[in-house]
Amino acid sequence: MEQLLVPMICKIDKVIQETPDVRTYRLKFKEEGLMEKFNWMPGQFVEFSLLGSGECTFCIASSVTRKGYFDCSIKRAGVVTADIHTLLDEGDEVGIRGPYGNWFPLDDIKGKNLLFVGGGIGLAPLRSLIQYCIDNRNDYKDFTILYGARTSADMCYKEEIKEWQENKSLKVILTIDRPEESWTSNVGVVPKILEEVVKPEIANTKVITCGPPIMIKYTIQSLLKLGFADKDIITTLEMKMQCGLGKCGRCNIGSTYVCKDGPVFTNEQLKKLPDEF
Amino acid sequence: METVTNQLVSIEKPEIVAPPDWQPVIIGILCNWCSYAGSDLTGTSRLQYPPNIRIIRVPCSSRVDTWFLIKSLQTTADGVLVSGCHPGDCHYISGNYFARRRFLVTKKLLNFVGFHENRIQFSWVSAAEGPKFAKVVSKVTEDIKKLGPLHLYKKENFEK
Amino acid sequence: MSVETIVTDKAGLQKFYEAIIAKNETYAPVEKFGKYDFKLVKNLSECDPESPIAKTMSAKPLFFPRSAKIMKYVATSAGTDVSETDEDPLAGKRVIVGMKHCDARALQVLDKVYNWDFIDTDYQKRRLNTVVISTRCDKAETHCFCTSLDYDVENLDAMDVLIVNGNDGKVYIKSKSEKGIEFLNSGVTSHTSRVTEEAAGEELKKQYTAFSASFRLKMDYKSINEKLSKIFDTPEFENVSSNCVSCNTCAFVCPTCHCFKISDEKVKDTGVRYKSYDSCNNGYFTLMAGGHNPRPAKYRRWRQRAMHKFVYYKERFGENLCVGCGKCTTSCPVNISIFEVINQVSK
Amino acid sequence: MDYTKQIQEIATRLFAEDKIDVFVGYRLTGFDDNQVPALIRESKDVPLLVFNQKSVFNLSNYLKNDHTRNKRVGLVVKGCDSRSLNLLLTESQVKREKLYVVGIACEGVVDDAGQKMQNCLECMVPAAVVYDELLGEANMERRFIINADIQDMAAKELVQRREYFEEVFENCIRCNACRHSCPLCYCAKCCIDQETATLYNGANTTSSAFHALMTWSLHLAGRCVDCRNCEKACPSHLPLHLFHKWNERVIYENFQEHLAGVHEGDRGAFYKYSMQDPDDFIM
Repeated sequence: MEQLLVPMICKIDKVIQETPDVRTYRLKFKEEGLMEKFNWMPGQFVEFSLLGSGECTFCIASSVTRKGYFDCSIKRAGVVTADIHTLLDEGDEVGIRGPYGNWFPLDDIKGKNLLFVGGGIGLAPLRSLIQYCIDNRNDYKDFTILYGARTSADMCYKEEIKEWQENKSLKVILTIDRPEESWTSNVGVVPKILEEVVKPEIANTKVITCGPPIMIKYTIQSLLKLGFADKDIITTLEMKMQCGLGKCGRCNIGSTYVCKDGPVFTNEQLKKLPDEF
Repeated sequence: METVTNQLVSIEKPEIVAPPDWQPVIIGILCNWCSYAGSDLTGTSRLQYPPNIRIIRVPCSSRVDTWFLIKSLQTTADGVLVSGCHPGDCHYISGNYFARRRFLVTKKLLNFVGFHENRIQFSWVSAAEGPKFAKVVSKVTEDIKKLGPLHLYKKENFEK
Repeated sequence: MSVETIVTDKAGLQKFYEAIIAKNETYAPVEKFGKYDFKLVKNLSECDPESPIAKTMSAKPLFFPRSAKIMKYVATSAGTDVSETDEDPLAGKRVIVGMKHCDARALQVLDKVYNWDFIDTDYQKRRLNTVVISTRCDKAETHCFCTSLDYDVENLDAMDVLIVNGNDGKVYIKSKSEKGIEFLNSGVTSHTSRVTEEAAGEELKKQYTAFSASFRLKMDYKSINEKLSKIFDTPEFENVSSNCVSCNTCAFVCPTCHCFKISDEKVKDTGVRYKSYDSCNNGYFTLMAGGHNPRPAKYRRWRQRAMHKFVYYKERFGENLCVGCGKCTTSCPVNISIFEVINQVSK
Repeated sequence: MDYTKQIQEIATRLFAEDKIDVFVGYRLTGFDDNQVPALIRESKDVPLLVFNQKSVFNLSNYLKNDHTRNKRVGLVVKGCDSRSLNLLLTESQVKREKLYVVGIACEGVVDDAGQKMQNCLECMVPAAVVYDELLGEANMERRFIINADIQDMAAKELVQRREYFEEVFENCIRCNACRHSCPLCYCAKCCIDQETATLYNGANTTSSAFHALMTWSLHLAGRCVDCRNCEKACPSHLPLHLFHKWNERVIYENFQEHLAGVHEGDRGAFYKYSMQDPDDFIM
């Protein structure tokens, strides 16, 4: 297995400072021709290694339909991510292994209304799917994005959200937790806005949600209250991983390996798992 | 048949032979208020001392955690010199008294597990003792030159 | 496949071992500080193939090393260069003597996880190039319970060559696989007194009956599997885990525990990435960078360990992740017995 | 040395008077005469408690346990255990008023083979020094006997010592059981734990074992009470006491006969100093 754990070298093409503690790294493979062969589905993740500091798991935040690069959005949270933020800049090289894991059920959501519920850095895995769906817009019906962050400064992908807002075929609803002076949009936590402002259509709708664990918990609760079926709620789980290959045992929840059977689960599947995530 | 060699071997591990142009690397951890100023004075008064020492400045000799010494010996150093204020002169009143206890135990323990006792040395050098600092560094360098290169538990070996 | 059985005596067995060590790269239990660990040996006097099971570390590190190098790298401002590490020292043709049945069985259990989905080629190669010679114990030790688990200890086929010390004073050397037959014919034994399956069979059976009668611990693994899978939320886990000191010894000596971590060791620009053992009893095992920990309390980690061994692995791969060797119990500083604990929890 | 009855009586009384939430003692494993630490929460479990010469593990380790934190705890301590308890009290890890300590005047415990443990043969403080109640005779004083194997080791040549300890570090598997079973290692983030290590990230190499064991034993120098929990926990059976006993000896000889945790309020050797400390090794 040792050679499966050896990463490929990527060059950082661009660094985008999304919020004070989130940066998006746009990566390209150093070796010619590898980028074309690197195919991933929305929802999959890669193992990102800063050689010398360690390895971390990040989802790919861009869609395979946007060719020639892929994005990883990284929040400064622990030891390695702090090193990534302080040490890495444009032109530096990092190691990438992947893509691993399963992906959003693209066949299931075809022809359905889509509701994306994201919170904070949780928009990153959704962004991959949102981009994918925008690029295949005709396959889907109504398209709603609800995105919440603690403050307006903590919103990721501000430029892209502006683009989405200008796109007439999408409905974008933004919210922040506490009122701010120059903020004209909604104020309140995501589940509250979901119930009071979005009021989604229940029938024929798939909800894809990601965010901090506590947000996911309450969002799912209010979605169920609104009448969504368990199988229509799709989320991606966060678990500590080291190998991504279904060997190291860290991401075990019951007999499920999040790195192989996940990270994308429907609420129906989640209910069967022991409460350890 | 016995061949007489003048080759320098590591005292702890006689199978390790020093390369002909070998020069020891000594990490000098100096307290900011006395020894570092003392080394400064050595420089300004144009006194020669061996260039083998790499100086690290710390606020006080009691800032020197025991693993600073272990880490030094495990990475580049062939020897370590820790230097602080004379007893009673500590800028923080009693820092060097605490340091003194730790140093003795560290030195003895490392000696116990197989390091030569001269690998770790200590000195009290005040800000006015420029010549003494030059003398201390010369003596430590001489001592460690006699011991040969240190090849114990080096991190860069990546063994096993 | 023809099965060969060689009959010899104690002295013949010693000669057999000597021949193996002389002709092959041989790993055997070597005593150090009062415990035995499998090491490369040059002659029989260094090692003891009949080491007591309680004091012997498992042979797992020969297949899944305590620290394996993944890669070497040089990372400078000019660029990054990743190189494969030196040749795997464990990948060559080799023989392991002095293994016990539980140890051999553990390899069978580990095969499942390593050959699942992404195939661990290094592990596979090490398995393929190794001739496993396993000795059947004569007597169960205090904490052994291998006969109570879901494998047939008597007819276990996890090893290539089986050695049984018969009650009649004779030693039976039996090949259990193609590799074993090939090995026995490679000139390691000069004995020609080969007996038929039937003749040896009776004596082997007698030895096994005596052996299995010596077990103190007996349980019904099926009911344990079933009961444990239903009692995830039982408060009993909190009781049984209360005296655990979370020292992780159990996971490090376990022949089937296979969790690992990946870490970087760096000096200046060069570094090595290692894959080394880890234990689910560590508080930080699942701790994520944001501070979220799915298993913050000790009893949750304990439950994960017990359930992984007797429920999750069974669900996923059809085997218990426990071979009943009792190594965790003998090395536990506070004498917690996994056998007692699972029986108490599923009472 | 069998105080089973007395301890059971005390525990029953404490539960009856509602003085404690949990009682930490020993119970039998259920099949042999080895013992498991028991955290008793209800008076109905009290009859499980035992105490005899097989009660080896230092129970003050459990004061850093989830099950005892912020609770009123009854605790059985032998001489060495009480010294580590004393240090935990001095270092503000536990509150004295939350503890009810049953001290034992210990006559020495035995290992698995039935031999008296080596640390008991050279024990200097056999009777508990912190207690609410003492079982046995308090006036037991013994000499400071310098460990024979320490003396042998120190008498060896430098190269021989290096060879011996190289083997020790080679056989270390970096499981950190020593650190987890030590009653005095209570840091939430430890400098030798794999994920929080300072120099090594936990790869199992000889040099990382050297780093871990040296740093660890120096952090315990002047605090180690020689209870040998670490040696009991070590799956490789490494002679970890060599480091600790050597340090204890150096400290005893050089720092005014300092012995860790013997007097109330007495801190570890590195947390105090004296003008008489040796100075001759410093230039």
